Amino acid sequence: MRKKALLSTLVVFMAFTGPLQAADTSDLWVALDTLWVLIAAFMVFFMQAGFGMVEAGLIRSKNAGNILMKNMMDFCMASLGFFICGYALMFGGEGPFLGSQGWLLMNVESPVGIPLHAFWMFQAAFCGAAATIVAGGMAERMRFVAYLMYSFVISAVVYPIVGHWIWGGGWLAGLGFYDFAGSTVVHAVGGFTALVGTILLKPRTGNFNSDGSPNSIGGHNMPLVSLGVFILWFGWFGFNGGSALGMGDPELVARIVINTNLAAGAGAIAAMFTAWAKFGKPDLALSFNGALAGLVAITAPCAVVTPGSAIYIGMLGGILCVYGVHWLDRFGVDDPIGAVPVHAFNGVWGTLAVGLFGQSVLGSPQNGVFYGGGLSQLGIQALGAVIVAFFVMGSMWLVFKTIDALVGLRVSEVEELRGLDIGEHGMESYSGFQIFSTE
Amino acid sequence: MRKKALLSTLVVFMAFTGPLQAADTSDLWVALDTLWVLIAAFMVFFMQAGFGMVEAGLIRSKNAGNILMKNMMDFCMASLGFFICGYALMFGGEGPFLGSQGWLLMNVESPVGIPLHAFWMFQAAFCGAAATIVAGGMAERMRFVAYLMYSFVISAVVYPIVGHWIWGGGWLAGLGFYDFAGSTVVHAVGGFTALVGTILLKPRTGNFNSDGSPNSIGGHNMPLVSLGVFILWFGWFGFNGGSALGMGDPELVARIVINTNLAAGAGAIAAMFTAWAKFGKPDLALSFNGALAGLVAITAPCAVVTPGSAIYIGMLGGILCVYGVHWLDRFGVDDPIGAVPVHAFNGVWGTLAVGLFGQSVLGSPQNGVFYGGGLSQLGIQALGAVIVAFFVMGSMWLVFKTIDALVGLRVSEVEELRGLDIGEHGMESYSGFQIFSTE
Amino acid sequence: MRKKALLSTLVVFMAFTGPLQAADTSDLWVALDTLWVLIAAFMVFFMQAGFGMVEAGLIRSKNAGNILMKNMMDFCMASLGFFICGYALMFGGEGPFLGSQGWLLMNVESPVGIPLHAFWMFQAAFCGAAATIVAGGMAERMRFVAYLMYSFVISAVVYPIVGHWIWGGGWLAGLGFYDFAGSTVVHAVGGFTALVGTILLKPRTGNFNSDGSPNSIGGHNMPLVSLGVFILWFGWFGFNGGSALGMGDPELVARIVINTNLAAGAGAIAAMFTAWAKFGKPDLALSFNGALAGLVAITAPCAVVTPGSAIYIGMLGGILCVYGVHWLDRFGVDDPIGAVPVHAFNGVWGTLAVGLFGQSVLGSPQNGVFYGGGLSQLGIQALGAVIVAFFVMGSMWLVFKTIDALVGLRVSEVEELRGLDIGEHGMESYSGFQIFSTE
Amino acid sequence: MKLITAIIQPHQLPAVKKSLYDAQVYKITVSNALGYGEEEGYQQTFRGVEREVNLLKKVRLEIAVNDDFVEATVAAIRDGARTNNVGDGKIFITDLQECIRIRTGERGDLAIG
Amino acid sequence: MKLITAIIQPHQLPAVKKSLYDAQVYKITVSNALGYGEEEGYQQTFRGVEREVNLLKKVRLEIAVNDDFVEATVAAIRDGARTNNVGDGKIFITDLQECIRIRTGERGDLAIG
Amino acid sequence: MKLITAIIQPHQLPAVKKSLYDAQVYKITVSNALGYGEEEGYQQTFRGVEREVNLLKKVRLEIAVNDDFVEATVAAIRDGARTNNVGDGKIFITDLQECIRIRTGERGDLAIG
Ligand SMILES: Nc1ncnc2c1ncn2[C@@H]1O[C@H](COP(=O)(O)OP(=O)(O)O)[C@@H](O)[C@H]1O
Ligand SMILES: Nc1ncnc2c1ncn2[C@@H]1O[C@H](COP(=O)(O)OP(=O)(O)O)[C@@H](O)[C@H]1O
Ligand SMILES: Nc1ncnc2c1ncn2[C@@H]1O[C@H](COP(=O)(O)OP(=O)(O)O)[C@@H](O)[C@H]1O
Repeated sequence: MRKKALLSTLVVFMAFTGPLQAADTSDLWVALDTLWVLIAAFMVFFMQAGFGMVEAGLIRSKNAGNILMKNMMDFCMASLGFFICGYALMFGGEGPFLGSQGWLLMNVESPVGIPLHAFWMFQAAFCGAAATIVAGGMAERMRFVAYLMYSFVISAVVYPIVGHWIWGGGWLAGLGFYDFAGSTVVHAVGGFTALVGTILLKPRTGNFNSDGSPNSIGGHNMPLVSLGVFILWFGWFGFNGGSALGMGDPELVARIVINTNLAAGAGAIAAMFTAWAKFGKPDLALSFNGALAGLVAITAPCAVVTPGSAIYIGMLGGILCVYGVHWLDRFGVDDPIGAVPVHAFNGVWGTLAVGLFGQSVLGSPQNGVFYGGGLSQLGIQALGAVIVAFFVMGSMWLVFKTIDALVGLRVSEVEELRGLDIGEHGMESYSGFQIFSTE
Repeated sequence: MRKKALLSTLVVFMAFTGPLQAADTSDLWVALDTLWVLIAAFMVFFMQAGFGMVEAGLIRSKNAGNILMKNMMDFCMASLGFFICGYALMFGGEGPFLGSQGWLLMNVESPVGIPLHAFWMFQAAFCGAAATIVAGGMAERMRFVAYLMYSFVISAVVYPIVGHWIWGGGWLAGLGFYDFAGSTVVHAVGGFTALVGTILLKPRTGNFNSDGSPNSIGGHNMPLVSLGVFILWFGWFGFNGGSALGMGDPELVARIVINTNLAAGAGAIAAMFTAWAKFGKPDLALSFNGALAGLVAITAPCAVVTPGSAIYIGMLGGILCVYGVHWLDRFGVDDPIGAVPVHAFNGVWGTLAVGLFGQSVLGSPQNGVFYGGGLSQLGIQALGAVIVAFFVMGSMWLVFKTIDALVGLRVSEVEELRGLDIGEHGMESYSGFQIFSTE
Repeated sequence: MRKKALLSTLVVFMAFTGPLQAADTSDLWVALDTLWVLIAAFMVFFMQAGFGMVEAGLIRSKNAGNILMKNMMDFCMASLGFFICGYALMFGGEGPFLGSQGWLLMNVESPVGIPLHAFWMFQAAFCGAAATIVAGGMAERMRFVAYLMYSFVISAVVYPIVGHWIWGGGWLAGLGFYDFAGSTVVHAVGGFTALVGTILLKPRTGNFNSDGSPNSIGGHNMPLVSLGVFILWFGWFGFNGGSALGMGDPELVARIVINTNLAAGAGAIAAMFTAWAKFGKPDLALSFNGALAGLVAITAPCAVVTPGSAIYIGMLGGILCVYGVHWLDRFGVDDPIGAVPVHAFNGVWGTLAVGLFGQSVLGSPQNGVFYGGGLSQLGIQALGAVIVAFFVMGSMWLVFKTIDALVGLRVSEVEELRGLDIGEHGMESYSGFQIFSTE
Repeated sequence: MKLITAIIQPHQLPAVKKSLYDAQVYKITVSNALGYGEEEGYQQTFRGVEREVNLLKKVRLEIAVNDDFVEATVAAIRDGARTNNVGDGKIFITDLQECIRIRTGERGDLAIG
Repeated sequence: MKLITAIIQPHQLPAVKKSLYDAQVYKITVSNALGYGEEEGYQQTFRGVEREVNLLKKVRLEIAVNDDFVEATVAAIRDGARTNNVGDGKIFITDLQECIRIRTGERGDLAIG
Repeated sequence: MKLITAIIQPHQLPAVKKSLYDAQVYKITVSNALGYGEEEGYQQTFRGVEREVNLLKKVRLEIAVNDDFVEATVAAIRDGARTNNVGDGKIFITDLQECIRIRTGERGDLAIG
């Protein structure tokens, strides 16, 4: 309050002076922008709970505690990792590939109009999201200690590097690659890591029959999944809206928000009807994933498209997600919660969507294909997405291989049968509840 | 950030000039008001999760997934429906009965001091709330496809029409009918729809004994219910507080918030003691419903009553809720989660409370009965509530009858016995958990 | 909107005048500060759900409904109690021991730059937190009616008195005791109350073997625990950040937020490794508690330490928590969810941390030991913590004894075996789910 | 003495309890089970993958009775459980050699009731 | 060989396990059940509607033993399970004609232990 | 007729179902149980307190068969359930005196299938 009081008096005093006056309103802008970015950061942080609920709900109860623990600890790891070196690599200077100042957040200025610590918090929450996406894809069989190592590496090194290229003034930014809130930076990074991870880990025992046809291992708790999706959707308003890094342009933030909401709704509806048509029933897991798919898809273009376009982008995202789940099953890739279709495939789709629906009047570097901008922006977007995908898969393949050599990636089959909760943590998630496990 | 920087420079420049200066602070007001309304919209959106948890938790596990799916999809339907035509009907012009511009949000100006898209988001979240209230009242037996149809109609047509009358400059607004945040517009609309719906659907098999005495079908997951109530209570701060549509009057917003909180607390306590006295035990479901009842009751008058009055309003709401649940059982109406007592009965009660406790110094059109305003405001409130109730029940009766004719409202008895999760979605909400169902 | 419009015109008018101009920007500051404090209050309120989920998840299913009911009702009781007399005792004047005006919030001015009702809401949410901490420590055996009485007394009297000493201008404030957001005021009060309560209640039947060695009674629902921890962590950003009571100093708020986050992460990681080393497995419950421990520890010093220090404070908090749980088991104290180690022990630790890591340049009354400030601040912090601990334990011992005499603190053994849900509320939390209870 | 074990449809349990009560059979033990028989199961789809579910929820009753009660008990169970649809279930009767009431130590016919 | 089936109070299970252990009965199968007997149930209220709950939680033990172990086992169960309150439960003994150890294929007395 | 009760490892259930199907045993009742035997349990730690868990999850099968089916059924169960590890489980065979199909009232051999 001291500070506050001081300010008010300041105000009264300044009332008689021009320039300072201005200083006063710019103080207000800083305070207002900081408030919005911080609140957005809290909402993005809260998404961590959403990821945890979705992931735990879609797997079997015997592994629920393990994934919740991974989900909790990867955010903790990300907090430290992004504090120690992640931030420096991502935002510590304009080098094309890496930043290099601001280790431990020391000797570095905020690159934007809000305090460094507020900016860090917002970015750290993003980093945590990228890390936790992977837990689901590698669920029900990955060793806990291996996961801890992975989560530190991705949040301290891999994610920041990609982030630097696109948001830290790196080479992709230089090319005019546009990813407003992270379809590529966050979701493609997480999604493709999940892809290479789940391939390296091999499918869960019993997830595919000898003839290669998939077995459905049902999620053990759909209310958790539904709750998680709502938490994620809620958090996404901060994820996208907060990426405006301020309230300087209310129209912009409002447009981002409506686009985010419409894409999510359209994604869920499209996924539901696609699943309904394909499999005969409106599937919960797929419809819920559809909402997330729409959200991932709108993340890159949310600022530079019209609500109408947002609906198309979301719809296609939802459909893509259903087919994606199906393709992976077909190819014998076991992604228990659909991390790859939702985050990898739609991360790419959202990135490309900028090149299709983006409008320069709304802030896109160039008009998209459908607005007479021709293919140039689309090309840049495709280039960026592809290179990031390969960089991530390559580097993470290396990381996972190393971890495998050091401590082993996968739990023993006995442990897998009995469940990772017992094997890794010596406890049950529902001790006292009787659980009928026929898998 | 570009925009932001631009602003700051603007500031410095304007410092030497009067009028522009003013422009600058009014920009700040717009930004601040937009921020608050958007955050409030996120909180109202999040209430959707609260409704889902409460509804799922209070019914049987075999139908939990189905209601969570309905709850998710009705918001998606509402998002599209309210975008396509709902908004236009509600806010597209001053006609007494209907608005008529702004289809797809095109060619329409924001009616308030914040961007159109922000205003839409806030209103759309309200629309979704009205739609989802009904899911609970018709739970455990309504066909999913029928629910999808219903949810589109209510959010695209019925809700917007009532909304127009009261908030869109329609005839009730003209009469001086006062509903600050939607006791009537949102809750009575949802609640009375649930009433006519549950009557048309008939009770769940086994919910009443041959002698007409009620059977208690226990909720399968009380932690979800408790979580849901907290989420709703949390969201309600945005629901009521955000209805100020800005922070222009901090005193007003603060009063709304304290009233909202006290009414909820008083409602829960009153419901608990009423149930305790009536049935011998402090019942969880009723006490939790009591909190919601208090919240619904304070929604209309929250801005224009004192905290003291808020406590009375909430208390009566809580008591009314307990008796309401009891009456419905008595009359053989099967409302599995208490949607009618909470939203319909208390929606009316809250609307009337404006005519009893409202104070013109606080912004009420006239003083209420207890403040020497006589019966006139109360009369207007009663008139509005009654007409809305009849309009809603009539129109929704028609809608449900039509849907019934088209696809059928109710699932088969076999499906009901086995559960809608299996019947409608071919899955179980707790696959792997063993559930002992003796009903 | 009326008010809002009025303001804008005001603006235009004032544009030509100096002093009023100032008034105008100070209006903006008030509005902005109020917005932040209100949002923070909502987040702190939401922590109530977090406490509920953590407490319910860590105990047995047969008592889950009972604790959720306690958790819900204690906030309702706190709302009324803090409205009726709590606020007056805490903030109603500068007396050394008690405030004495503002009963029912009447005839009292807001002590800060935001509306009284907004300030009350924020403080009331804190009061509720202090009250609900205790539910967990006394879980699975305390009578519901006794709990209701207790919760009214603590929130109407005991908490406000301590609060007055430290935040209401009482004698501890006078000594220069510094507790920014409530390590002592909220957490130590709740934690030590839980300690004396659980000692008076005696352990749960079967929690200790005849030889005094502890039995582990497993938590019945770990997903709830994980969700609860995330909700608490989320809410804590408001808890600590909102204690700045405004956005007047964005740097300050940003620093608080990053410190809060880093301490939580460090706490969880430290607790995990400690448990891993001590017990051979990374224990979920302890790691999650570790995050909470870090949050409690950083609550007092969050504003006046560097992020680096926050990490140390959080780490030590996490370690202290693991040992604390162990010590209590050793001494035969049965604290089912770890309320004492998390809130009491770490409340004290956080309070002392101000005297170790605090920096006057950041706003601490004096530099801490590690910044050349010597022992004086540490001494004051220790004195305050000790006196508060004894005052709380003494007064609450009296309160519990009285309640015990009046209605009895503990349920009958039969009721305990069958579960409090059935005994106290005549229901089951998971009616329909089959539960295997071998305790 | 005989031990009667019956597998019935869960939703018939209330009816069976009632008819047993009318037949003066007051003591039963109930547990839940999954049944696999003629009754056809249903398609389950999870994330687009289909699974034939044919283990259907059933309720299992155990009733120890004196020989002269056997037929009455069987009849009562059938009355309560029969819906004339495939899946109604089965009744199994095995010989019960001894029955002991834990509380009193009584044995045989005395302990049954 | 005999198959001993006992219905006991859930909270007595630890005690029964111990007394069986002391009686050198090391192998048991446990399942849960709901019991309906003399022991009176309790009132349940949900949203103000009352329901008499008389299906009480029980634990069900199955123990296959050689004939010479029967009495010892029964005694051990009674020791562990008895609280002298209505609801303590019952012990049922049926004749076990054959017992096969899946792992080895051993039969009869060999397979029991 | 015989009543065959088998205790198997949960994760072997699908295999057992298959081998029973191949042996033309189409009707079974499944329930879950906790088993206590030679198979050693595992350490559980909750908040730093250790507990030896030796009640392991098992699945319990009940199959009523005609005498001439007994051996085939036993063999099928063993085929499906055997992993040659301690904990594979047991098969118990008791005499089934009567079997009644609730739906039709058929008795004996007719009712089994
Ligand atoms: N031979 C058997 N052994 C064990 N359980 C059986 C047997 N026959 C039937 N059951 C149980 O009875 C239930 C109903 O049997 P089913 O064949 O589906 O209908 P119905 O008894 O009317 O012919 C099955 O789900 C199974 O649980
Ligand atoms: N004849 C019976 N058949 C099946 N189960 C029985 C029978 N008699 C008792 N039980 C089981 O034993 C439990 C305890 O029996 P109860 O009559 O309540 O107490 P007690 O055995 O002390 O008389 C019952 O809940 C029921 O599960
Ligand atoms: N004598 C018995 N009575 C009841 N159940 C038994 C008996 N022996 C074994 N079981 C059941 O069979 C399961 C496996 O037995 P166990 O001794 O662990 O392995 P194995 O049968 O391979 O020797 C046990 O967990 C228990 O459920």
